[in-house]
Amino acid sequence: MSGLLHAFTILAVSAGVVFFIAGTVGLVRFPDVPTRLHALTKADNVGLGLVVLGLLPYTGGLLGALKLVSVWLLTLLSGAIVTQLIARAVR
Amino acid sequence: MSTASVATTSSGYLLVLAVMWPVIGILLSFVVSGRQIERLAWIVLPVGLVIAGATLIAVTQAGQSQIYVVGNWAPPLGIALRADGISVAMMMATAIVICVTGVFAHGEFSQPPGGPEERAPVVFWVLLFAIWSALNALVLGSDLFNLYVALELLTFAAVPLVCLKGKKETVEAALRYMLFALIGSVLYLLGAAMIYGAYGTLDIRLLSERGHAEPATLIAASLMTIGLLAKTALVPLHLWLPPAHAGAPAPGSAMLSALVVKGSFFVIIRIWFDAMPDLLSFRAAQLLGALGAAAILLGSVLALRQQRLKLLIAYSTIAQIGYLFFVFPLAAGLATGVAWSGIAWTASWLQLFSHAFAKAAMFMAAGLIAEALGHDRIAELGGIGRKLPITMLAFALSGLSLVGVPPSGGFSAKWLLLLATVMEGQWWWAVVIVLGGLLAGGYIFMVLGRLLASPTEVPALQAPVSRWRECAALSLAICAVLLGIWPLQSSDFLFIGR
Amino acid sequence: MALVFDIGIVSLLIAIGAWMIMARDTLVAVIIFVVYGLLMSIAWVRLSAVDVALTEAAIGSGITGMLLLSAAARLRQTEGAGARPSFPVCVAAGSLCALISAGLAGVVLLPADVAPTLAPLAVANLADTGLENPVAGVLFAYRALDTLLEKVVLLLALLGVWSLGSDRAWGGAPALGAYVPPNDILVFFAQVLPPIGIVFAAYMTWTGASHPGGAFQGGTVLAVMWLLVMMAGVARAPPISSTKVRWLLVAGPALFLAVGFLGFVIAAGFLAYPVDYAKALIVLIEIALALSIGVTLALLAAGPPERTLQP
Amino acid sequence: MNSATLFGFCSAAIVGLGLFGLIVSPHPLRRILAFNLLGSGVFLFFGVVARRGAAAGLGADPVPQALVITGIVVAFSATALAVALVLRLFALTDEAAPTSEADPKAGAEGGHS
Repeated sequence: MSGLLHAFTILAVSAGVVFFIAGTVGLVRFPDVPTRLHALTKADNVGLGLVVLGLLPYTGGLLGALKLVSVWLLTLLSGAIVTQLIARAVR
Repeated sequence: MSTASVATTSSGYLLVLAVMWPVIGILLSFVVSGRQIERLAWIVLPVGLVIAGATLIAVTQAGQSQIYVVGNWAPPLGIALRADGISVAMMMATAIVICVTGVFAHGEFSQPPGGPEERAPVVFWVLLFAIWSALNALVLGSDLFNLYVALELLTFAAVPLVCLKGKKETVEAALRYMLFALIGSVLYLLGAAMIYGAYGTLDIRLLSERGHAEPATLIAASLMTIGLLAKTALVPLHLWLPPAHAGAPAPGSAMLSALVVKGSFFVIIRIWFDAMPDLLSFRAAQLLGALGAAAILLGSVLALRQQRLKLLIAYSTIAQIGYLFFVFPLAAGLATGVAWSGIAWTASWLQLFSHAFAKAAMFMAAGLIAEALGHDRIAELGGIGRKLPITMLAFALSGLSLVGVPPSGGFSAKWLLLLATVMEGQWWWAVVIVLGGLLAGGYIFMVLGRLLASPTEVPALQAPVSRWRECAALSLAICAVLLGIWPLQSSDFLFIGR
Repeated sequence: MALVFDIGIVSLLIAIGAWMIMARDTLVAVIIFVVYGLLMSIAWVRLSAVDVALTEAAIGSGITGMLLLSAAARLRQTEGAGARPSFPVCVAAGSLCALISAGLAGVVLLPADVAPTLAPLAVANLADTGLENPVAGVLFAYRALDTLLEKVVLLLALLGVWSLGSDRAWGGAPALGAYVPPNDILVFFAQVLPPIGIVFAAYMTWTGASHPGGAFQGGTVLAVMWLLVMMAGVARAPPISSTKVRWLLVAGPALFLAVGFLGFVIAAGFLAYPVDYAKALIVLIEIALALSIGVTLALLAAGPPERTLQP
Repeated sequence: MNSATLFGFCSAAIVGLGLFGLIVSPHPLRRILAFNLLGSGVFLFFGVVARRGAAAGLGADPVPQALVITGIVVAFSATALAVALVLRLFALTDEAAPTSEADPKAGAEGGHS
């Protein structure tokens, strides 16, 4: 059981890291601010989601799991707002 | 850690009042509307003056420092306020200049009756309270970080004052001032961090009891000093001062030149004479003295070349600040008990106070002249002295004090400084002092000559000048002259608490 | 392993800092600054200073970022103003700064045998304040005078910002968010996030007595929420002559000062608290301060009044 | 080397970078940014001092931490005031400049601000 969980965690977190790397590559390689924002937010939101998912088995309880998920949700929300503000500033 | 050596003294509560009383004024100003702020000032100013006077009396009678341990948390954990001789003298001078400035500003910064609340009056009175509170906090603070907060309070009060008129040049001057002041604060803060890292305390009295031979301490003290020099506008960090002090409205210029630059100078004194008295090496003292000498010469020469009166006075401030820094080479022996250091010590404070009064009076006089004529071009001032005799008298008296003509505070200060150079055997400063006096004579008499001239047509006054405001300027000039009766010797009063 | 992590953060911080200074576009530099601030919060966690990490994230990167971002957007046209100094000047400045860095690094390597600390003293006296978070103890008890004066600094900065409006606009409102269309996506966010934010701010302020957090952090979260609402045009920025706003601005510092003076009567002196009520009083002050800080910071970022009042 | 020393070096480097930015940046807004960088370097130095003072069961000395919190708030107010000054300065420059002749850029700038 625990072996399976370990494998799940490793898989999910690694997948998350891949998304992060993809987002970062996009940030560096894309030509202008809107496309960069696009690459970064999409990839990082999924990446963080996968990392959170991978860590869920280790939170040791419902409350901890809820905290982790709310971290992800808040990041989504604040990321979206910050992106909006930056995009507006650039326009 | 239970060396409970500090305890609140019987009159200590006065120190809290001195700092917090103007703060009450600030807070109330936000909630009372427009016209009432000036009325509020008529309560804040006299009561503040009484608090300063009471503190002066308390310290003089006790013959020792008055202390207030805030919240009863003794240093190093807590913060203490401490009033010694120089702090109460400074408090008193501040109170006088601020109160007279308040009288002078009446009319210029009054809300018009009936109309909506106006910008400049609200801002001016709050800034005046803030400058007062900040200066009291600076002279009473005995904790390096508490002094940092007070310095920031002073900066945030001084910068908006510069651009109160809202013209483009003044905003530019304010921005430049702000950047200099901010770099100064950051360097000061860095030094404070190093000191805490080395000694685990920021309390000045505790620091003076712990050894300071380490290079880290010297670096820290140097960083703090450079930061404070930027705020004091000592050459070569003076570039921000002339446009800022010349651009502010007259009562603002008076406070900036007379008081604000002295606040950061006071902290430099605290660092080298109180916190780390054994750190002031001969070389460091000579370097500070040399910068002061450069400031005297450069400031005076530049003042001579100015076309506009307010700029001339601002450059004169740069020069007069220079004299203050002779305290480092000449009074360096204070810590080790060299007898004649006391003369230089007294002279420097006398210079500080007489310059404060004289410069405030001079900026007020210049402001009245500019208001009356609609400009302050020196070349076109011919004969205005006949129209505004009281203003001219204020300008002349304060000018004499700046030049150092007896009897005036400026004369006593410079005379004592010369005496100290002779006793110390550091004659090179004497040359600069004499030269600085001659140059000051040059620019003051250049202006006085114009004021007294009798041209074929006397310029017409653009606006009436209130007699009351002229008298305010004159009263400060008289204060500067009256300081001349200070006995020409080392003053015990300025040594209370050290 | 931890050291490797730290080396990573430190190199990233330095690299990003250098990038920020070198970036050609001011707007890009500001965005880099926001990222830098977030990384800096991680550095603070690594230094076991969680209170500072929260402050840095909220103020250092959050609200400062918002302020600088809108300023950079408004100043896009002036991008070319002033030229970089010539290459020799840059080299000279660079060498000077490198020298200063080297000197500082030298100071870092020169620690005392036993690093001095006030931690034991701060912890030993904490019981008298009723608090459990020693940082809150320093801020609201041991060094309460600094905190009180700093509140005055904040108010003064706000007055300074207000004073930069035109004479005509005095008493009017900042122009923030005046031109946002009603069905903009930002409007949606500005309706969804604030309730969560307010709960979060209240929790931060409340928990500050015993855990990392407190009036500064809670107040900043409040400020950011309000700014968001104003920027989205959901609620207009209030006129600066509004009595309600003025009272909110001074409520915190005034209560702090009042309790301070009350100390003369009911405790050992100015800014001292009676032992039995210390915690209650401090929490009360923190709540009032959080409100005032929130309003002050938001209005500081909103800028001087630009719209005159409609009659 | 421990991590406190490492962050100490980091603060030294950041202070240098911030000072450099303050000297060479042409645009006032960039100077304000550089000032913030410089400030954060100084705060980090406080953090190192705090970390080294870890004792009594605390991971870091609380006193420097509190000083930094105060410092960060003051630095923000300074930034806000400086930014307001910069915006005002450029607004006044714009007001003074475009009236001289009817160039098309003037209208665009006016519309933006």
